Amino acid sequence: MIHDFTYLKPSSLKEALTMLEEHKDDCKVICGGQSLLIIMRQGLLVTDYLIDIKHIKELDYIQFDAKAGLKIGATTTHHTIETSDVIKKNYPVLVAMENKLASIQVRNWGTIGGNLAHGDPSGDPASVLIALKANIKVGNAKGGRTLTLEDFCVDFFETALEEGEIVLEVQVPTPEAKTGATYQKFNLLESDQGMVAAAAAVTLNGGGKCKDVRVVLGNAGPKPVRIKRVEELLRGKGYDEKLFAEAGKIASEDCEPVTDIHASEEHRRHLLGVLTKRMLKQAWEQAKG
Amino acid sequence: MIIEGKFTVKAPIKKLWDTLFDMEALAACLPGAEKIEKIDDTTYDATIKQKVGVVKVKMKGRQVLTKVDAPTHLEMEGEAEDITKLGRLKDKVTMDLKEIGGGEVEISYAVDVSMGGKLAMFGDRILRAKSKEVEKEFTKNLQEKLKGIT
Amino acid sequence: MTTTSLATTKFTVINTHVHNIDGVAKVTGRATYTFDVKLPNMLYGKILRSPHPHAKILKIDYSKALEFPGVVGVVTGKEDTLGVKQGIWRRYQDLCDEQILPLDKVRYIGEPVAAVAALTEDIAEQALDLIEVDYEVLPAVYEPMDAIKKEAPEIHEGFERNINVTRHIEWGDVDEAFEEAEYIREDWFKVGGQHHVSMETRAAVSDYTPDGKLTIYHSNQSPYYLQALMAGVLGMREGDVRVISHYVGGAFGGKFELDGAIFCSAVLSKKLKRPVKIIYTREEDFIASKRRTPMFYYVRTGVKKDGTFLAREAKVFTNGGAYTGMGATALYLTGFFHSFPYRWRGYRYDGYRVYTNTLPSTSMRGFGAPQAMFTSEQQIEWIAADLGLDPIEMRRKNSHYPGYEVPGQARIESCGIDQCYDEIQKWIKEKGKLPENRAIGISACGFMTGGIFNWFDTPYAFSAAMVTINQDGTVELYVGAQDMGQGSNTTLAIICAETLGVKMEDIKLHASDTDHCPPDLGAWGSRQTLMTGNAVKMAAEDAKKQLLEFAYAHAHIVSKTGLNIVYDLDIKDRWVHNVARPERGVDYSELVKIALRGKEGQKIVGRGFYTPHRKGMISPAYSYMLQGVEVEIDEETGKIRLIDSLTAHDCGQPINHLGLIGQLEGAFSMAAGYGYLEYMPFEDGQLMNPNLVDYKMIRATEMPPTAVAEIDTYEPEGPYGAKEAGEGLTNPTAAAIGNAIFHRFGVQMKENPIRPEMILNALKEKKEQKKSGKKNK
Amino acid sequence: MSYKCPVCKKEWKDSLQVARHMFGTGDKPHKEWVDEQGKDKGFTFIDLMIEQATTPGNKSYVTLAEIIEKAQSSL
Amino acid sequence: MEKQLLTLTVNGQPYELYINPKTLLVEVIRDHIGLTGTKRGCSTVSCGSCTVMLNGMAVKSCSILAMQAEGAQVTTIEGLEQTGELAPIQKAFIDHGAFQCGFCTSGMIMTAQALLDENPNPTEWEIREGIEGNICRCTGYNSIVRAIDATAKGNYKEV
Repeated sequence: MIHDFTYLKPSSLKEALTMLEEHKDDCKVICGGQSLLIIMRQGLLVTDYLIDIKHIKELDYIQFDAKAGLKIGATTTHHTIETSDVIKKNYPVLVAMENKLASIQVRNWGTIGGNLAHGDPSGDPASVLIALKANIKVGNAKGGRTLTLEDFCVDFFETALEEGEIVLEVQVPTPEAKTGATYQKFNLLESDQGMVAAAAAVTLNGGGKCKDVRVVLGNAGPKPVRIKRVEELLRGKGYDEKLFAEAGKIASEDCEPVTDIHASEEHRRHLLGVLTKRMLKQAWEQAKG
Repeated sequence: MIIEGKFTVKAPIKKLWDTLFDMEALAACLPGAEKIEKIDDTTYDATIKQKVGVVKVKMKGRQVLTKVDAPTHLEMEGEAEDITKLGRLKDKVTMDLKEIGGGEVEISYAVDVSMGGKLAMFGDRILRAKSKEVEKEFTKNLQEKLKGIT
Repeated sequence: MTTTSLATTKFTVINTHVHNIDGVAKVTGRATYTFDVKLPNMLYGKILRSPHPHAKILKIDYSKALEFPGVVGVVTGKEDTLGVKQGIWRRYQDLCDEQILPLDKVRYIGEPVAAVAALTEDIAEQALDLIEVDYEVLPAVYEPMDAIKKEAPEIHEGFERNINVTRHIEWGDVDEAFEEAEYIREDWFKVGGQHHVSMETRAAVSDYTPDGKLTIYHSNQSPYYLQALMAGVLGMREGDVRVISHYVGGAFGGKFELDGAIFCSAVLSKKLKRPVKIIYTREEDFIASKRRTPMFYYVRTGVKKDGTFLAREAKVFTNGGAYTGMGATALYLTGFFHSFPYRWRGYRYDGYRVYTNTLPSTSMRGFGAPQAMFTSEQQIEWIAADLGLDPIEMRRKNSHYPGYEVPGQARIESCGIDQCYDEIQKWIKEKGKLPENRAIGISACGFMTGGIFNWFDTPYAFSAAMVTINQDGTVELYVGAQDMGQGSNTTLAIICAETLGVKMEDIKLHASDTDHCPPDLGAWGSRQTLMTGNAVKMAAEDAKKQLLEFAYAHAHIVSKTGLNIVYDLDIKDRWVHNVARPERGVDYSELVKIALRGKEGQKIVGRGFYTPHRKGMISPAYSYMLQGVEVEIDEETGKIRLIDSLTAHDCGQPINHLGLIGQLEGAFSMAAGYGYLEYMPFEDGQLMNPNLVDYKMIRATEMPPTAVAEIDTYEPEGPYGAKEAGEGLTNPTAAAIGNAIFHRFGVQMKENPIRPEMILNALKEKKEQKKSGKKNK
Repeated sequence: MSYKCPVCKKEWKDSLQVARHMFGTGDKPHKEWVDEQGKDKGFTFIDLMIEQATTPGNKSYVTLAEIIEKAQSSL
Repeated sequence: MEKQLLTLTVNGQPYELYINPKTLLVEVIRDHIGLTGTKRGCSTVSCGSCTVMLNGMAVKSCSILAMQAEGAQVTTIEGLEQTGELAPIQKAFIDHGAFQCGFCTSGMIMTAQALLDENPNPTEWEIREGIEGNICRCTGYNSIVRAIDATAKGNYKEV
């Protein structure tokens, strides 16, 4: 049963932030809110005010500029992202990820800002975006701040958002030349939530050696887990399948998954290793072109 | 569900044991503990508040010591219920203290928790992960506390 | 193959492309389910459920709930239902062990404890929190192998070691046959539960009026059962209870017992004299309905080196959960179908249904057979591999054949299993060499066409039908059968139209209302096509005969050659004609008018009924099938993907073509889910995934092509030669998937659902064994 | 010859069938009768049943059938 | 709790309702407006029985607050029939036997219609992915896929 609340529908971003300022800890922001409503229905969340920002047009945009990179407004829906031509062209991994995020109905209604603010470690966008070195812009009535998405994700369902703050924009830098990025989750049903997931982004230098790399694991801990040991291992190295296998081993050691009914911790570690190996290999091949 | 773990604390074992039984001190160390009240020698009532993301849980319950071998071993059992009826949990705790040299004591614990109600579904995964965090913070606080005492 | 001239008769309606007669209602949203029923002055009910797996109820105080604004009434076991017990095995009062509102004790998490009726659902739900229940928590036990231990808590008084029901089947000299065996293999299996997950959760609207009549809208499989059972528990006459279940949002074996929704709404309505509606949430539907019975299966099989089957012995412990329900039947049938479709010189089955503090286990599509086939068909595959024999040929040489008698149990009339083997062999051959990560698994099975056992102790015929004809030629067909989505209404209308010689659009079918339809045991055990179908055929023939008697009055259709006019006249496609001279005839609706005048205005009424006689102990007929499934398995992750499938299926004469295909495909999806997805984990008696996020089911993207090779046989007992289709197909798939994994990796999966982690663990174990084996050498 | 169930007097041709009937019925009178027979031999109804359930073969039925055969004369 | 004003259009018919803001869209459609063709099977965005079109997009109405649909154009299964004629997708469902119990059918058809509106020529895999958010316990989906495919091919267009 959902507890009673007052529904507020600010007509502009400014009004939204004023409302947030006014109601502070008595309110909760909804921006799509399909996951939020599940929690509310369980009676796990009680709030006096629900501030709906989904319809705020100011935050519904996709901008791309080769220099400044990609900017996605917080209220942009998943389906808008997966069908955006500039994203298809410049960030195919985002399209692939969004495409498998959930069913079409959920992608039609859910927003990128809502997803990230929910802080579910099994959510798909965060891992991929961290691999792509994304930043996130948040703000309140007093102003805005930008932080890395990695720092934004704090814990199970917890983000760095402070009271009165909302997500405004996701910023993804333009990938360097010779960059490949991949993402895959392990599940038994297409487009289901992943038991675990891995994202990899590999950038090669002129000599075909690894210039930069990121490996980020989803549902592998209380927040997306970046495997820095793998990144160190690969930097400066050439294509080598043994190396990918080694990277997989490291990933399965460095992640912090937990047991639940779907898989044991041990199985999750194993899968994360396999996915890391596969994603690195694919990303590398993509980077080679 | 069984949550197991161990951590080390630098303190004399006797002192550590006493601190663990000093409810005020213990409450100060245990993250989210609002109140621990001694009912009799083996019975304690506790209220603990925890927050996971948007979900806030306030558990109220009673723990009963079932076996105490000072200063190395203790067992207790208890039940708690969320005050807004989100769920219940039952637990059985075994704790062992062992001197491992260098003035350090290793505390190992095993908690067998079963949850009911909404918490069971939502809580399983999170409780496990959260326990690690709670353990970390508890160790830190305990260490601080012990410094003050010794 | 047994064929008679009838099977080759060209039908005008049967097995043609006939649309579902409920189609327009269902694709336009017009079909109203119990879920949609709204009556004037209706209240909404909610059920307070036990949070404990096993506890004594010391006290229930609901005074605060009653004071809550909007609450109209509360019922409890102690004050309102007084411990009345219910169960569907009416003949055996011992097994009617379930108090829907308990007097003294709860036995599983989710068991109803009290119910509230209020102005809105929301108020009722809030009021639940205000009911205070004092429990004395008792020790609980969740697994059958623990529950039979001496020290286990007693769940029901007088059931020592928690053994609820035992069933034994034996024929031949089993021990002697084992002695003759040249190869014996024994295995233990753990077969999982499965939830029905009908898309419409359990729901009921009860309307008790001050004149002492009760009308219940309830989605179920047998309105007659529900009418009789509700009358029994409420102390009313059957005739004063009316059950209506026009559209049922899926049932699959899970909706023919009393459930909390129907019982609590009726008790509330009786107390408050207002309509009360109760809809289960999805979570309630998971934790407080019933499920497919989980089983521990021990199987010992003895064969000759050439693959001749000699002896089999099975010992089974089922996790019965807290109450009996239909579980006792599942216990018998699993033992019976465990022998299928093979001939055993000696066969022995000992089945024990054990009470545990989990939700009750009951019937679900396949009724014990999916569990049996998962164990049997895998073990047979392993035996073939152990002996180096072709698994299909080994199966073939031991299979049933038309005329075979399962000793003391059943006589097989039609049986097309032999042709099924041919079809699958052809399919496998055409596939050629598969990619390395794929393998094919097969599984055979057979299934019943309706049950003979009368555990319900009804004095009525098992099925009945009535046909009346209106003056314009339209036909009213009354049946007590229940369409829960499987399309039986369409099938029965087809049989009626074909028999009477009219068109589909002439038939108006009336079902699902006990006030207007004859009693019928309803939809379970694949019984309606054969049993109700026979009744419909008989009723239509009766009506037709009455009509044709009046055809004599019409000179131009009477043969001058002196043919017996009643029997040599026929109606096809609305044309009443002489069989020998089909062009001579009269329009059917004209004949109807003649008949009405001839009968002084009395309507033509045809009656039909059916109860199987002298057909053994189980069923009047058996269907057979063999399924092949091509499976892709990722060696590193254990992920399973179904690539392709073929089912060779002998269901006698198909009646409802579209419905048949739908049933076969639908059964496949449910069976595949049972094989590798649908999982019911419990922790301390609590189901850990009572929602559709965590309970995984096959979706459109997981479904492989499902080709069907129809094997035509003629079942003499069935209407037009028809027998079961659609339920039996839930049986083979889990084993076929297991067998594919066996062929791919050589590992034996003895537990289902076969989850990726289990495959990887088995592979790991195998590698370790190999290693240590090498070292030892 | 035929064999009678010592409790409800139903008849079967085969004493094994009577044993199966006794296990299958399993109500109080049937249980008590078996328990009575087992008193000095050290078994109970439930012991026999669990043994039948957990070990291959048909030992418990045979044991019970023999007892039933012996009891026939006094029925 | 104070009720709030909601205005929205359902199947072309404008409505003004005062509702408790926690009311879900599916509850407004079923209980307030009385269009019971839209079903509800899970309440966890899993099964798709409650799918309706909101401004032309398929959404699951069990997990959207009615207030979030303020000002929107909602189409339910009842809105598909035009002047007493079944929509092509509805005819195709009947002709292919693409339903059994019918409980998921409204949601399935709305999802299928939205899919075809966006992608008139889907491949078989695109159809499967498109209806992946809808659970059907009865049919095993293949007949549904065939029905959608046949509709896309124009087999059920009005002449």
